[in-house]
Amino acid sequence: MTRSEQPRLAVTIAPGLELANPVMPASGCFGPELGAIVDLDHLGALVTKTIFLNPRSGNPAHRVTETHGGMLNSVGIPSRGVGAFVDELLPRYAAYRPPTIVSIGGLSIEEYFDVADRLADVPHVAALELNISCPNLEAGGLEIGANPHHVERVVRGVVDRVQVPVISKLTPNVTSITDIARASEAGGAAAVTAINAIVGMAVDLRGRRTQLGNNTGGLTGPATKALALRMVWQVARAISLPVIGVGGICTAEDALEFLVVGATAVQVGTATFTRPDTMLRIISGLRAWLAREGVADVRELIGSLQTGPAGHGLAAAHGRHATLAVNDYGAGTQNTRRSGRR
Amino acid sequence: MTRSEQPRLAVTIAPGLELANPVMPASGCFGPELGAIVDLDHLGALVTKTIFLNPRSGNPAHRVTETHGGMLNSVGIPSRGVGAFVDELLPRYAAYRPPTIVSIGGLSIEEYFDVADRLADVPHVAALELNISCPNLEAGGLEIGANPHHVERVVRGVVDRVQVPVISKLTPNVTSITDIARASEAGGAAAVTAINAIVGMAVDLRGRRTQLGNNTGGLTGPATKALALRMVWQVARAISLPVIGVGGICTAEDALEFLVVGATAVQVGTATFTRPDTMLRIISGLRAWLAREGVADVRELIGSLQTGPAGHGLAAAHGRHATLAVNDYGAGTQNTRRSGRR
Amino acid sequence: MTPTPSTIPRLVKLPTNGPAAPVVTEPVLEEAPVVAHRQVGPDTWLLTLHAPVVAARVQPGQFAMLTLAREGETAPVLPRPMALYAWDRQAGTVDVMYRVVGDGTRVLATWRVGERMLTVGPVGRGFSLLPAATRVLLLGRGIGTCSLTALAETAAQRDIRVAAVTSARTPETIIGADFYASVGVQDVLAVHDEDGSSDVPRLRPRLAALLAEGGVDQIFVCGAERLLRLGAELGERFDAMVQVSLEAHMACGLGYCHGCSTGYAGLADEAPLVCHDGPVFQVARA
Amino acid sequence: MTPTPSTIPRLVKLPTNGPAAPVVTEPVLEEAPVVAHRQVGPDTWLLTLHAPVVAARVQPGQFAMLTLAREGETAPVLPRPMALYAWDRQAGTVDVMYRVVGDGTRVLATWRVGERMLTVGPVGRGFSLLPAATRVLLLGRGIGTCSLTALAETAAQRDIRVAAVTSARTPETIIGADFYASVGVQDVLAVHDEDGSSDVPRLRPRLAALLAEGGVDQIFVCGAERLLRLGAELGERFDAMVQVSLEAHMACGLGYCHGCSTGYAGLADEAPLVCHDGPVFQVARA
Ligand SMILES: Cc1cc2nc3c(=O)[nH]c(=O)nc-3n(C[C@H](O)[C@H](O)[C@H](O)COP(=O)(O)OP(=O)(O)OC[C@H]3O[C@@H](n4cnc5c(N)ncnc54)[C@H](O)[C@@H]3O)c2cc1C
Ligand SMILES: Cc1cc2nc3c(=O)[nH]c(=O)nc-3n(C[C@H](O)[C@H](O)[C@H](O)COP(=O)(O)OP(=O)(O)OC[C@H]3O[C@@H](n4cnc5c(N)ncnc54)[C@H](O)[C@@H]3O)c2cc1C
Ligand SMILES: Cc1cc2nc3c(=O)[nH]c(=O)nc-3n(C[C@H](O)[C@H](O)[C@H](O)COP(=O)(O)O)c2cc1C
Ligand SMILES: Cc1cc2nc3c(=O)[nH]c(=O)nc-3n(C[C@H](O)[C@H](O)[C@H](O)COP(=O)(O)O)c2cc1C
Ligand code: FES
Ligand code: FES
Repeated sequence: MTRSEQPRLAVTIAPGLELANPVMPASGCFGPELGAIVDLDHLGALVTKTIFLNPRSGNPAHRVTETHGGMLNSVGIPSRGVGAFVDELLPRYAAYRPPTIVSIGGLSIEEYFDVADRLADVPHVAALELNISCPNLEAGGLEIGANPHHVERVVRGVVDRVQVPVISKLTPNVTSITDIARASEAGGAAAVTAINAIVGMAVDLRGRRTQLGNNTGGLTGPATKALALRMVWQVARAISLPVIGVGGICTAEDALEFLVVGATAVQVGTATFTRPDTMLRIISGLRAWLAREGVADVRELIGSLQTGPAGHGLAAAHGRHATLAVNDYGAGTQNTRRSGRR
Repeated sequence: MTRSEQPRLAVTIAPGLELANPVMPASGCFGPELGAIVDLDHLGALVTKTIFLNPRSGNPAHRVTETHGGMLNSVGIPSRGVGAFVDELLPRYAAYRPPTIVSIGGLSIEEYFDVADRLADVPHVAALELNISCPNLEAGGLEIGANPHHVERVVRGVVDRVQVPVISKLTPNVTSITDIARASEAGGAAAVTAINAIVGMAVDLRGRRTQLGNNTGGLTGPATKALALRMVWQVARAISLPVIGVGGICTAEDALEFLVVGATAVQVGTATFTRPDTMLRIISGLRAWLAREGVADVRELIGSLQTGPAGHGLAAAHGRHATLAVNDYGAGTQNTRRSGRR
Repeated sequence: MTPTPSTIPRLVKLPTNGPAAPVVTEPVLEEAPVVAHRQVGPDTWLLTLHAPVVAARVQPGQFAMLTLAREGETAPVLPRPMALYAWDRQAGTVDVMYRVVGDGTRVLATWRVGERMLTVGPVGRGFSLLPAATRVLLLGRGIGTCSLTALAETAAQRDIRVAAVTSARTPETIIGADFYASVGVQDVLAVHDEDGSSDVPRLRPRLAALLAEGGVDQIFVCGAERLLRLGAELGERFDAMVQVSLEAHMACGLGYCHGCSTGYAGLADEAPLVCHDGPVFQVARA
Repeated sequence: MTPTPSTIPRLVKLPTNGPAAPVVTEPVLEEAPVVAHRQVGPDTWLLTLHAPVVAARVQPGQFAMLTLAREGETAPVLPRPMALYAWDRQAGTVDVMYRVVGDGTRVLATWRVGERMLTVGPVGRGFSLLPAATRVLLLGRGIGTCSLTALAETAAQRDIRVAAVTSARTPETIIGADFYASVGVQDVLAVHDEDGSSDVPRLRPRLAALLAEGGVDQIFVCGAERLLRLGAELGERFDAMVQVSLEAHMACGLGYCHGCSTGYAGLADEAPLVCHDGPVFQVARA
C-alpha cells in the first residue's frame, strides 16, 4: 500500500450486512438528535435505543452520574413502545445513509417475540440487536441474559420471526460470558455484541444515600475497557460469529485493540457523551493509523492478537517503542533490560 | 461528642476479633517489607499474601501493568509454601501489634484443608481468609469461588479444622455474588471479604500482543469501586455476617462509602502502591471525618445507606452541599431545581 | 417509595407555539477557544468562550454542554451543562459563570486562555418573554441567577421594566447584581442569609410593595425552591405567568440519552426531559 | 510457550556478602519537593528532588519509586521506578533523568518546582565496585545510561580509571556524556546509530584496543541487550566481572507484590524479583 492509497475500512458484521467502516454507536447512547451537530452519514451503522413493546417511563432521577473513569446510568430504558418507534422515530433514522440496527428488549421472552413480529416487515430495519442484558430493569434484562437456555430461546424465537440478521448483545454480569455467547450461536444469532454495562453503584456519603434514583446502575466508559477487552477476546475465541466489541472505547487505538482481540466492529457509547464527535474522530483515526502502519485493510487486524509472554518475558511492554529488541530468557531465569527506546 | 473527643474506630469483624480500626491491607498488596517505610502498628489488621501448600513460581512477566483508573496483575500468586511461611514469614508479621489474617489458597479443595491443617495450631494466626476467588490461577481459584457448592464445602472443611475465625473472600466474576456469600455463610464463615480482582486484559496495539505474560489479569483500583460498592451492598443485605469491603478504596471517603453500604471494615490494595502510606492516611482521614460530622462511633455508619430517589428526585445529588433543600415531586411529575449550594 | 404530598407548584412544559412559546434554535458543535477566564468571587469564575455560532443563536435561558476533558483525556467523562450568562453576538463570545463545587468544576477552573473547549449549544427551550410583557420579576438564588441574567438584558432592551432579586448565602456570593445594574434593570434587590434579607417572610412584603403599582406580567425563577414557591404565590396574586429553570444530571444534552428526567413519572409515560423539554418549565395555572 | 534458546548471557543474583556484595540500604518514604525540573534534550528531562534521607543513603545503581499522582489524585495508579542519576548528599538532593515515552512520564513532565512528590528510596541492590578494582568499563544505551552515571562518579572519586560508552539512536539523544566528562571519566565514547558508531562490530575493536593495555576489572551494563552481550564477551576476554541493571514493570518496589519478576521460572521456585533481588544482576561465570 502506498501512502496515498486509502486503507480499506469496510467490514461485514452479518451475512449481507457490510458496513462502510467498523464504527457505530452503542444502543442508548445515540439518537438522530445527534445529527444536528455531527454528520451521521459517515458512521458504519446507526443503532437505536432499546425498544419495548409498550411505553415505559424509565427510572426515577438521578439517572446518570459520573464515577471514576466512567459513568453510571439507571435510565431504565424509557420507551414510547414499538408502534411509536416505527411511526415516528424510525423515519428519522432512515433519513441517514448507514444501515439502522434496531435494539429490542422485553420484560419477558414473549415480549421480544411480539416486538420482533411488529418489526418483521418494516423497511429500513437492517438488523435487530437483542438487548438481553440490560441491568437496569426489574424484570427481564439481566435474568434472561444470564441464563443460556433463555438466551437460546429468545434468540431462536426472534431469528424465526424476522428476515434480517439477529445480533445478541451479551451482559458482562455473568460467571461465563462464553456460555452465553455459545447459546446465542446455538439460537441462530448472526453476530454477538459484547459487552453491555456492568452493574455498579455510587454513594452520596454526606447524605448517606445512593446517588441514583434506582440505587444501582450500569457502569460504562473507560474504566470498563480492560474487562470488555477480556470478554470480547474470550467470546471471539469461543464462537465463530462476528463479534461487535463495546466497552470504554474512546479512541481509534481503543477500537483497534478490540479488533486485535477479535472484534469485527465496535460500538461507542459513553465517549460520545464526552465528545459528541468521538465516532468521527475514531473513524478518521483508524484511517490514519492504518495508513501509518501500512495496513491496507482493517480486517487484517481482526483477531491478530499474539498471546503469552513476549520474547519470553520483557519485550511485550510497549508497542510504541518501534525498535523493541527481542529479549530472551537466559539459560537461567533472568531477562535483560528492554532496550527499545534507548 | 465534643470536638476534643476522639471518635471510636474499633470494629469487630468476627467473634473475638476486634480491630483497633477498620482499615487493613488487601491480600497480595502487602508485606512486612512495607514496615520499613510505614508504621504498621497503626493498622487495624495485617493480611498476608495468599499462601499455598507447596512452592509455586507464579506467572511469566509482565505481571503488572497500568490501565485506565486501575491496574492489571497476573502475578499468579507465587508462594514459598506454607512451611516456609510459618517458619520464616509469619514471625515478621508477628513482630507487629495488629492481628495477622492469613490468606490461604488451593489448587484443589483438599489443598485448602491441608494448608488449614498446617496452620491450625500456629500462634499469631488471628484468622484465615480463604482466597477462593483468585482469577489468575489455572486451577482452583475462580472455579471454586464461582460454584456455591464448592464454596460451602471449602469453607466448612476449613472451619472444621481451625479454631480461628474463617473469612471467605468472594470473587466478583460471577452472575450472583449473593449466592456465593450465602454459601459461605452456610459453610460457617465468620465473615466475608468482597471483592477480589475482576478479570481483565490489556493489549499492546503496536506489537499486537497481550500486555501481561498470562494474557489476562486481575483489574483492581479506583476503576472498580462502583462495582465493588454494589457487590458489598448486595452481600451485606443477603447475609448476616460482617462484610469486609475492598475494591478501589483510595481515601477515607471511599472507605466510609463502603461502611455506609454495609461493610464493617475495609481492605486497601492498589492504593498502597500509589502511595505506600495510604492506609495511614485513610485512618487519620476517618478520624477527622467522623469528628467533623459529629459521629462518635464509626459503627454508626455501617449499613446506614438510604436508598431510592431522594426527596423524591433531585436532592440525592451531592452530600457536600450541606444545606441541601428538600425537593418534592410536584403534583405532576416535575421537580424543581436543587437549591442547596446557591 | 411514594412521593410525599407536594409542597411545590405543579410544573408543565412551555407551549410549543403561540406567544408563550420560547424561541428554539438548533445546537451546533464548536471548538471554542477560551478568550477570558477569571475568578470573580469566592469559588466563582467567569469563563468567556469564542463560539460565534452559539453566540449568534442563543436565547435567554438556553445553555451549553461543555466538554471539560482536555484533548487526549477522558475525564471528566460527562460534559457539564452551563447556563449562558451573557453573550456578545458581535464578538462571537458567550459567558459562563460557575461555582466550583465538585470534580467537574474543579477541572473547569484549570482551563487556560487559548485552550479550545468542545461546546455544544445553544441547548434547550429557554424562557419566553411575552410580546405584551411590560414588567417582569426575576427571582434567582446563588449560581442559579446565571440563567436569568441574559433574560434581564433582553427584557431591558425591549423596554420592559425589570425587577430582579438575587439571593445568596453571604454578601460575597451574590451573583449578577452589577450585571443587572449595568444592563438597566430598574430594581435590583441583592439579598442574603447573613442579615436575613433573603428570608421569604421579609422578601414577600418588599416585592408586594414594589409590584403593587403596575403589577407584573411574568415571573422567572431559578435556583431555589422557596423562590419558586414565592414566585408562584406572587404569580397567582398578580395574575402573572411563572417560569422556572430546572437542573438535572445530564449526559447528552440533546434529548437522546434520557438521563435528565425531571422525576419519576409512573409506569407508562416518561417525565419530561430537562435538556429537551426544558430547562424552562412553567407553573401550571390552577 | 517454550522459551527459544538463549542468546543472552545467563544472569544470577549478586552475592549478599563478601567483596562483591552491593551496599544495601533501608528505604525511606519522603515527601520530596521538586527543586528543579527542566528539559535537557529531545523528550528528556532532569528532575531534582529534595529528599535528604534518600540522598544520604543511596548507592550507585539503586533507584527510587516516584508517585506521579498528585495529592488528591489517583492517576497514575502505579508509581514509577527511576534510577538515581546523581545526588548531592550535602544539599540533600537526588537527580532523576527520564525520557517521556508513555502516560506516566507524560504526567511526570508536568510536575512543577515546589510540588511535593512522594518518593520511596533508595530501593534495590545496586552495583558493587570491588575494593580491588582499578579500571572499569560502563556500557550504557539511551536512558539506561542513567543507572550508570552515579557509579562513574563514585568510581572516579576512588581513583578508578573509568571508560564509558554512551550509546543512542541519534547524536541528540545521547545521555550523560557531559556528566561523565565532568566527574572525571577518562574515556567517554559517545556513539550513535546515525553514523553507525554504535554498531557492536565497530565498538568491539575500539574497546578492545582501549582495554588492551591495563585490562579491565569490572564491566557494568544498562539499557541494551547487545551491550550486555558485548559486555559478557569482553568480560570473558579480560576476566572481568560483568553486572547489568534490569528493568521490570513494578508496583511496590519493595519486594512484596511480586510484580517485577525477571521472568518465568518454571513451576516451583519463583524467578528473582528485579526490585528486591536486583535491579543489578551479574553474568554467571561459565
Ligand atoms: C441547565 C443547567 C444549567 C446550569 N448552569 C450552571 C451555571 O450557570 N453555573 C454553574 O455553576 N452550574 C450550572 N449548572 C450545574 C453544573 O452543570 C454542574 O453540574 C454543577 O455545578 C456541579 O458541579 P460539578 O460538575 O463540579 O460536580 P461533580 O461533583 O463533578 O458532578 C458529579 C455529577 O453530578 C452532576 N451534577 C452535580 N450537580 C449538578 C447540578 N447542580 N446540575 C446538574 N448536574 C449536576 C454532574 O453533571 C456529574 O454528572 C447547570 C446545570 C444545568 C442542568
Ligand atoms: C530500576 C528501574 C530504573 C529505571 N530508571 C529509569 C530512568 O532513569 N529513566 C527513565 O526514563 N526510565 C527509567 N525506568 C523506566 C521507567 O520506570 C518508566 O516505567 C518507563 O520510562 C515507561 O514510561 P511511562 O511510565 O511513561 O510508560 P507507561 O506507558 O505510562 O507505562 C505503562 C506501564 O508499563 C510500565 N513500564 C513501561 N515501560 C517500562 C519500563 N521500561 N520499565 C519498567 N516499567 C515500565 C509502567 O511502570 C506502567 O506500569 C526505570 C525502570 C526501572 C525498573
Ligand atoms: C446512558 C446509557 C444508556 C444505555 N442504554 C442502553 C440500551 O437502551 N440498550 C442497550 O442494549 N444498552 C444500553 N446501554 C449500554 C451501551 O449500549 C453499551 O453497551 C455500554 O455503554 C458500554 O459501552 P461504553 O463504555 O462505550 O459506554 C446504555 C448505556 C448508557 C451509558
Ligand atoms: C498485585 C496484586 C496481588 C494480589 N494478590 C492477591 C492474593 O494473593 N490473594 C488475594 O486474595 N487477593 C489478591 N489480590 C486482590 C486484592 O486483595 C484485592 O481484592 C483487589 O486488589 C481489590 O482491591 P484494590 O482495588 O484496593 O486493589 C491482589 C491484587 C493485586 C493488585
Ligand atoms: S441529557 Fe440526554 S436526554 Fe437530556
Ligand atoms: S515491584 Fe513489588 S515485588 Fe518488585
